[in-house]
Formats: sequence, structure tokens, C-alpha cells
Amino acid sequence: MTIFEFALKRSFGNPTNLIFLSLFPLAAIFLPQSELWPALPYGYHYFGILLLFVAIRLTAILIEDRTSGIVKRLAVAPITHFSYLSQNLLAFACILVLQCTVVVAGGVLYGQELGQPLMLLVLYVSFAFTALAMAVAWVALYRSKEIAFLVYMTIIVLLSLLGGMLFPVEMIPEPLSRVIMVLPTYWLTDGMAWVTSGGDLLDFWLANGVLWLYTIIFLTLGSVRKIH
Amino acid sequence: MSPVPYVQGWRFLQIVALIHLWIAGDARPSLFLLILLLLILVCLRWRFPLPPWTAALDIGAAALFMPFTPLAGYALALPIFELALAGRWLLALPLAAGLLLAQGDPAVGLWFFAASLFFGGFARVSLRNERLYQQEVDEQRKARQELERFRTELLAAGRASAHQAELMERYRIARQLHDHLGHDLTGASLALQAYDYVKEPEEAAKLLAEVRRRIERSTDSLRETVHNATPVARIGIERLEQVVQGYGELGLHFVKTGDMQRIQAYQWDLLESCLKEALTNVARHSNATEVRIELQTGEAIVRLLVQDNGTLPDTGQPGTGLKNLQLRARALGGSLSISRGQGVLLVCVIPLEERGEPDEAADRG
Amino acid sequence: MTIASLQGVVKRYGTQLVLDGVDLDLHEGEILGLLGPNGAGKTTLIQTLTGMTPVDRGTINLFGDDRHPFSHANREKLGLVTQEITVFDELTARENVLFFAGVYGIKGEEKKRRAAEALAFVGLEDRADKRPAKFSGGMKRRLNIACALTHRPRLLIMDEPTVGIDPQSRNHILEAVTRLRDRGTTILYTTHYMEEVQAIASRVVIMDQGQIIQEGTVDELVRTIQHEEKVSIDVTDASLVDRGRLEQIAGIKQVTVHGNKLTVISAAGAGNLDRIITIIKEQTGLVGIQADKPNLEDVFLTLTGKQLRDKEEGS
Amino acid sequence: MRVLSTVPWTLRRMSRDYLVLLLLLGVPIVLLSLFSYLMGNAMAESGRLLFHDTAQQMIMSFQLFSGSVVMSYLYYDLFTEKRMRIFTLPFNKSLYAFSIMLCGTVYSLVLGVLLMTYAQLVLGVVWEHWVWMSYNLLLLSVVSSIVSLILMFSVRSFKTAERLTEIYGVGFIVLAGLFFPMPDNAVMNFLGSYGNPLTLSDGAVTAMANGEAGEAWLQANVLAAASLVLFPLMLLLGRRKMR
Repeated sequence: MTIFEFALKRSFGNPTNLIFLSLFPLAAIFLPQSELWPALPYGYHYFGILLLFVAIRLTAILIEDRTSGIVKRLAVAPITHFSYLSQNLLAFACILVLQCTVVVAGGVLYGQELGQPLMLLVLYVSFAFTALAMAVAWVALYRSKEIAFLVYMTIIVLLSLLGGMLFPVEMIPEPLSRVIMVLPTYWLTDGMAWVTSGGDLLDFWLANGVLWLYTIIFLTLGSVRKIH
Repeated sequence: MSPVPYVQGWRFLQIVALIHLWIAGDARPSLFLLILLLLILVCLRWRFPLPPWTAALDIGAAALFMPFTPLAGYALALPIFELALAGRWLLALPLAAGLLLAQGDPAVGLWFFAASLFFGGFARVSLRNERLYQQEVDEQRKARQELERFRTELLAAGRASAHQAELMERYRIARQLHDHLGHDLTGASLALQAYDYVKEPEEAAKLLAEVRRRIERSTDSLRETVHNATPVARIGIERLEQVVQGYGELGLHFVKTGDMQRIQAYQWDLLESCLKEALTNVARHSNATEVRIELQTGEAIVRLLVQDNGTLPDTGQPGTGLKNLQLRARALGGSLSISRGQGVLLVCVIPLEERGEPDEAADRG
Repeated sequence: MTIASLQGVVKRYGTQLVLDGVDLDLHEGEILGLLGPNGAGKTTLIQTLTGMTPVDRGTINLFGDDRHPFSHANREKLGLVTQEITVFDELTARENVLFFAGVYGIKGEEKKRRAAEALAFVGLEDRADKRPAKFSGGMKRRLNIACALTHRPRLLIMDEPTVGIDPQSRNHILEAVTRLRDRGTTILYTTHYMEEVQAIASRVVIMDQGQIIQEGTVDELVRTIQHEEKVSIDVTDASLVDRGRLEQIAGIKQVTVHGNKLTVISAAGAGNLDRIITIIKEQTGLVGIQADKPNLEDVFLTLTGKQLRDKEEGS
Repeated sequence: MRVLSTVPWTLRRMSRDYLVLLLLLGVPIVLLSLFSYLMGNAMAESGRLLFHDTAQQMIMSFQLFSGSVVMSYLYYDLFTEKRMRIFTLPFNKSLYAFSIMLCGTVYSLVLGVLLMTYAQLVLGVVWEHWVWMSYNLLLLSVVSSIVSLILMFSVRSFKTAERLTEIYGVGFIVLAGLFFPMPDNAVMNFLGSYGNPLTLSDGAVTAMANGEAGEAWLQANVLAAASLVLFPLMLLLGRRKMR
């Protein structure tokens, strides 16, 4: 578990990461509630975007390993690529799950209206894994950390815009409103809508299920071993 | 170009088609699970070579949703493609019956299936062709390498026989010198020594005549030996010089240093071929006006360097002529290197055989 | 004993042939210097030998196993010092070494001991708890080596381990490499720097255009090319020397005068030094004689007509 | 004026930096089109297209990031890679830095105008006062460049400076209340109105469109005054850093 342990150490070694990992989630707890839309307090409504950012920041470690040549060393060492990747992902997942828990628990203690906090936590965790898997797949495409990050930023903006995080999904006109159902962020907002307004429990689990299937898909795509 | 990207592309395209059908249809959220399940299988096939039986997983996923949606019927196109790709297209036929179960548009489904079946079969054929082609290329390469090894052995054998022939010739000359020249000269020398002690003029005149006769005979014999030993064709450095003269129109500078005697016949052969090839290339393909040729013979190697001042760009791989020469040079334990910088530079290095008295050479060096 | 070997290895990238039937044997306990210009295929050779890239043809044998040369058991005996400095900037030197020790499955007290040992081996024990971001180039290179030593590899592959560092650090590294060899480690060493190979390698392989074009000991290689000798002679007054007379001596190719220094180039083994000195002594005073020996750089130049290193990048 | 001869080259370098083009031109175009599509013909209370306001705010918002281009060019030319080469050239370094800043500002303005043209020609937004809007884009771009450079000159690490400019850009967008309403207190109100370059320029353009020229000039002049105040500060810090 050396790689796991060091992935944790390195994730917290970077000051910008620290802000992303601690300050932003804490700030999210205290953001106000809107009268009309969204139904969740702003901090919780936008938390998905934060998860997307945190995921790409954490997985930047994988690009660093590739550009610095660490991957070469590990390719020669008696360790499989699978175990390298899974230990890193496990570390990142631990951080994200912890973050979700802190945010939801903080909200409950602070007295935010969260509908069903436990279900919200489940949904956040599901989405955290999806975000992580997406970031891993994305990072596998790039050699430069900066470019991967900048281009992914625009993807995040588009994803959150179309997924109904900056804009109520109901406002999106007909043909597009169907197309956006393929976006993972749509299923997050779908799940969040269930958390606040309730409904068929099956719908909630469907949203989670879709997120988990996406996780598997992106992990399959992102698990390619690239040395250069 | 390999057909593999097209196969992968087709798989993803099928998923896109399903998504389109889903969106154009009722876009029920739960059906998206089916598409994602199939997408997982497609991704797995992209990453790892899955065995054909995994088509059963696609069929299973589709069957699960069959009662609820026509989409599941269309989804059978995926396993049909996989089966056709695996050459089990007969197994794909019963799947087409799924069309009857699905409530969708049978026309769309029919052509979707037919396209999958045909492209699957086509991809199978082109994948197999690619494999066969690669196999053939590899075998040819192997054959060429064996040929090369064989030629190396042949050259070594030729080298050995050349050496043998030289030894025999040397022995023949030595024997001739010893048998005829040697006897006669020894006899003449003895006769001259005896001449000093002979008092009688007749005896002396007889001895002198004998000496003259012997010397005359040995002169003849020497002339004959030398005549026999002198080759009719030009050899060694003269051949190289002749080659150089053949390209008089180019500005050629030929510099040679070292002991040319040490270069063996088979080595001259290679050097000549290299020089010819290099100069032909310059004359044919280059705009060079000056060519510098150096032949250096050292303690252990002979090195031929041909440098021109051409400015035409590199046209890629060296020609077969140079490739062959490279092989020949390697067969003689040497190397041939071509590089392009300011003009083309060709360097051929061949190791020389050990001198008869290596210790002495080392002491002086 | 052969510890690793490549047989008829062919590697293509697209249509480009990078390794063209390479045969190479590594013997236990030797330092094998691998030389060649950029693009000769050195890096690809290392990548195939370490299992980073599969080969298109040919076999690789590591530690006597050619069916599964890259099994975990074999990889535990293999070390790689990469060309890039592959250490984590955000971890201290000791943590870096501990990381790689952990990857090789070393645990507990043993791990700490091995880490300390590796750091001491490259002379970084007093900097063990500093971050490499503040290190000089040479210290980073040394840490880079230490990271490959904790598992005590039998075969250590070093890909240009001394690029861009000061002479002092370089000597330190070279000395460490010879100490490793004395401990019984087999080392494959690639570099641009001839003098390093000349100093430490027991055998040299020269690559060009994906092929091995020469191999042998340094002495053997140098001897093969020795077709001329260069002698520098310092005299009291060079203007008094009759160059024409010197050039008439058998074997002399060239005589040049630079200040009071005469440079005489003659055919190898001509044995004419005595006569040269006699003639010079007749004409002026002799201050000193110095014979220049050819080096591997010259070997490479002789074989290919190319410099091993492009002039501008040499430092 | 040897520095002048470098200007065309600086502009050419900037126009070939495809990543920046993608982020500051490609992404806004996509976003504008998307918003235009999503909002359709919805009308605001003022009687204008709802999308008109959004497009105006978005085009303005992207000017906040104009500083990052200037910053990275200055960083690579004067502080790292090309430092030695540039410092041996026979021209005034401060002037060169200034020319890069001007180029970056103009470049950003050009991108802004391109976006306006796209919005008008393709998306059907009718800008009332092209010149006035361009003038405000320029002011915003100047202020952003100056702020970025001040940040860069006052912190040691370039990475930190980059993060700070991102915080400046995103921060003022958030403070302007574009994502969610800000809490109602004096500080936040100030930062959401006269204390925020984005709202100032946006307000100036909207005021002019509504025919309130006095209010419009007031807001624009506040922005201009801010850049006049910040400029000497930037010079001071820059001179200290460059030595």
C-alpha cells in the first residue's frame, strides 16, 4: 500500500490542493439558500462542480507521474499497472468521500435545509466516484498538466451548464433537454431534485446506478497504461 | 492501415445509434441503464480482447429489457456484430428473430441488423488478411535474415579459400624458386668458389661456362616464375584508382595512406563496390560538385570515406545497393555507415587480419 | 555468466525500424557501456530490456528466464535509473527512497535501514530530510540513483545518469557506480560522455541506426582505429626546424608548427620517433614530448564519420 | 523606439497561442451560442432580450482574464526562459514590459469585439453603442492587466500569482452576483456595485443603453480612475521586481 499512502501525502502536499480540499468545502456549508431556484442551498447545489474540480486536481498526480517519468520506474518495478492505478484511486476516493461527509454533516449541524441528508451523502459519493473516473479518463489523454486542466475547465463549465447546475433543467428546450440525459451531471441534478422534493425511491437509485455505470465506463477507458 | 480502429469505431457508433433511438423515442430514464451496460461491454472490448462468448452478455442485457422497450430489440445488433466478427454468423440469425419480439419498426431493425452482420463479416475478413499479411512479412524477414547468415558463412568460406589459394601459390613460388633458382644459384656460387682454386685454364673455362649456364637458366626460371605470378587483371589499389578515373567529370580528391599490401583480395572487392556505389549515387542523385575519397589503412582496420558536397535533401531510406553493402560489410566484421549532413558521408570500416608478427607491431605502437 | 540477453530483437514504431535485429549479452558483474548518437535506439533498447515496450520480434532473456522475463520475481532483481530525474519534489529525499523501497515490497525496519543505506551510498545522508526541490542538479541525480538501489538489484540499468551536472557530482556518481560493480552488481550504462565509459566500462557496445556496429573493450576498440599517431613536441625555437626534412621520414604524414610546438602525425607503428627526435635535436633544443592517444570519441568518428554528440549540446 | 519593432511580433505570438484562443474566444463563443439557444426569446423586464444582458455580462467577464496572457508573457520574457536574452538587448526593459502589457490589452479588446460581432451577426443581439461598449471593454481589460501585474510583482511564486488572478477573475464574477445572490450587507453591496470592475463597466453600458449618459460616464470614470491609481503602484512594484 505504499502508493496509496504516498498518494495521500502528495495530495495534501500542494497548497492549492489544500484550499480546494478544505477551504472550499467549508465555504460551501455556509452559502445561503435561494428563494426560488435551486432547491438546495447554493453551496450544496454547486458542490458537484467543486467535486469535478477536486477530482481533476487530484488526478493531476497521474499526469505528473507520467511527465516526470515515475511511471517508467514503476513499469520496471514488481508492481502491476492495475495496482498502481487502484491504489491511487483509492486514496483520491478516500479524500472525496471524506469531503462529502464533512460537507453534509456540517450542513446538518449548521441547520441547512437538505431534504434527506443521508441520501444526499449517498448521491454525492456516487457522483464523487463518477467525477474521479471522468478525470482519470481525461488525464490519460494529455501529457501536460496545465493544458489538461484548462481544457477540462471548459468541459466542466459545459457539463454543469447543460446538466442543470447553473440553469434549471426545465428551462432547456425540448430536443436538447433529452440529449442532456446522457450527461453525468444531469443525473446528479436529477438525484438532488429527488433529495429535496422526494418521489419514487426507485428514481433515486436509478440516478445513482447511472452514475456508477458511468464510473465503470470511464475507469475502463482511463486505465490505459501510457508511459510517454 | 489496420482495420482495428474501424471495428472499434463501429462498436461505439452502434451505441451512438442506440442513444439516438432512445432520445428520439420516449427517452425513458430507466432505459438509459441498458445503453450504459452495453457501453461498458464496448469499452471492455476496446481495452481487452474479449472472447466471442461474451456476446451472451450483450444478449442477456438486451433480453432483460426486451419486455419494456423496442430499443432492446435494436440492441441485438451489437451481439450480432460480435458474432459475425467471430465467424459465428449462423448463430446471429436466431437473434434476428428478436426483431419479432421487439415492438419497434421492423424495417429499421432489419437493415440495422443486416449492416451489423455484413460489417462484422467484412471486418473479420480484413482482420484475418492483416494477420496473414503480417505473418508473411515476418516470415520473409526471417528468411532474409537466414539468407544473410548463409551469405556470411559463404563469404567466410570464400575468405578461407582465398587464403588457401594464396598459401598454395606462395608454396608453388617458393618451391619453384627453391627447386630451380635455388639449385642453380647455389651451384653457380659453389662453382665460383671452386674457380678461385682451379689452376688449369681449361678446367676454369669449363667452370665459368657452367656458372653462366646456371645463371642463364635461373634468369629464365625467375622470369618464368615472375611471369606466372603476375596477375593479368588489375588488382587492389589500381582497381580503385580506375574506378575513380571513370568519374573524371566530378571533382574527385583521392587520398590514400597506410600499407595497402595488408588489404586482402576479398576486402578490395568490398571497398571497390562501396566506392562504385557511392560515386554512382553522387553522379545520379546528387548535385555534388566535389567528392573527397580517403582510404586509410591502419594497424587493425581499413577505412574508406567518401564525402560529397551535395545539397539535395534526404530522400529517406538508403537504397538496396547500400543495404547490401551494409550486409557485406557486416559479414566481414566491419560496418558501413551513411549519414547526411553537409552532403552525403559514407564510411566503410573493415578489420584487417592480424599481421604475421603482432608482438613487434605492438611494441612499436 | 550471462545475466541478460537480447536475441534478434526487432522493434518498429509505425513503419520506422528502431531496433534492427539487436543481439546483446550482459555478463554477470560487468559494466557495459552503451554508446550511440541521439536516435540510435539506445532508449528503445533499454525499454525493451526492462519490459516497458513489447518487442516485435526476437527474444529477451532476463536472469536465465526467456519465457517470463518480466515476472515479478525477475523485476525485483532489476533496477532502473531513468534519464529524467524521476523523484517527487513534494517529498523529502528519505521519503522518496522509502516510496520506492515500499514499491519493491520491503517493509518495516528493513525498509528504513535500506533507505538510510541507499542515501549514504550516494552521499546524501546529511540531506535526507530536505526536499529535492532545493537540491542542486548533481544532488538530484544522486537521489535519482539512490531510489533505484534500495532493493539491491542484480542488474542495474542506468540511462544517462550524469546529464547536466558538475564534475564533482559526476565523479561522485562514477565512483558510486564502480563501488556497485565491486559489490557484484551488473550495470548497463548509457551515456553521451566518452570519458565516463572509458573510465568505468569493462565492455563497450556502440549503436547506430538501430544496430550494434561494434563491441569490445575500450582498449580493443581504440586499437582497431589506431591508424595514425599524433605526437606533440615542444622545442626551444621552432623556426630552426627544417620541416621538409622531417616530412621525408618514412611514415610521416603531416608536420605542423604552432608557436614553439610541433605536431607530427604519422602512420601507426611506423617507429620513426627516434629519427624525428634525432633530427630535431640536431637543429634546436628539445623541451618535451607528448603522445596523444585516441579515445572512444575517435572510435565513433572513425566508424561513422559522425560526432557522437552534437557540438552545441556538448558541455 | 526600438521597442516598437517588437510589437508586431508580440501580437503575432499572441494570435498564435491556440490554447489562449480556445479559452478566451472558442469557449465564449460556445457558451454564448448555448445561452442564446437556452434563453430563446425570453424578455427581461427592461424590454430587452434577456439574452442581451447575459451576453453583455459574459463578454465583459472574459475581459477579467485578459491579465493572465500579459502575465505569462512577461513572466517568460523577463523573469525566466528568455530573461538573459532580453536583458542583453539594447532597449528599455520597462518600455518592453509596457509594450507587452499594451499588446495584451489590445489583444483582449480585439477578442471582446470579435465576440460582440459574433453575438450581433449570428445570435441577433443588437448592441446599442458599439464604441461605448468597446471603450468599457478596454477599461476593464486595462484594469485587469494592471491588477494581474500588481499581483505578479508582489508575490514570489508565479504559480501563486496565477492562482490569485484566477481568484480575482472568478471572485468578481461571483461578487457581481452572477452565480448566486450575495448576502445583503454594506461590504458586499459595495463589492457588488462600485467596488467591482465588472459591475461598473456592465452598469456603464446598460446605463448608456437606457439613455442615462451621466450615470454611464460616472461608472466608466470610476473604472478609469481606478486604473490611474493602480498604474503607479504597478510601476513601483514592477521596477522593484525587475531589478
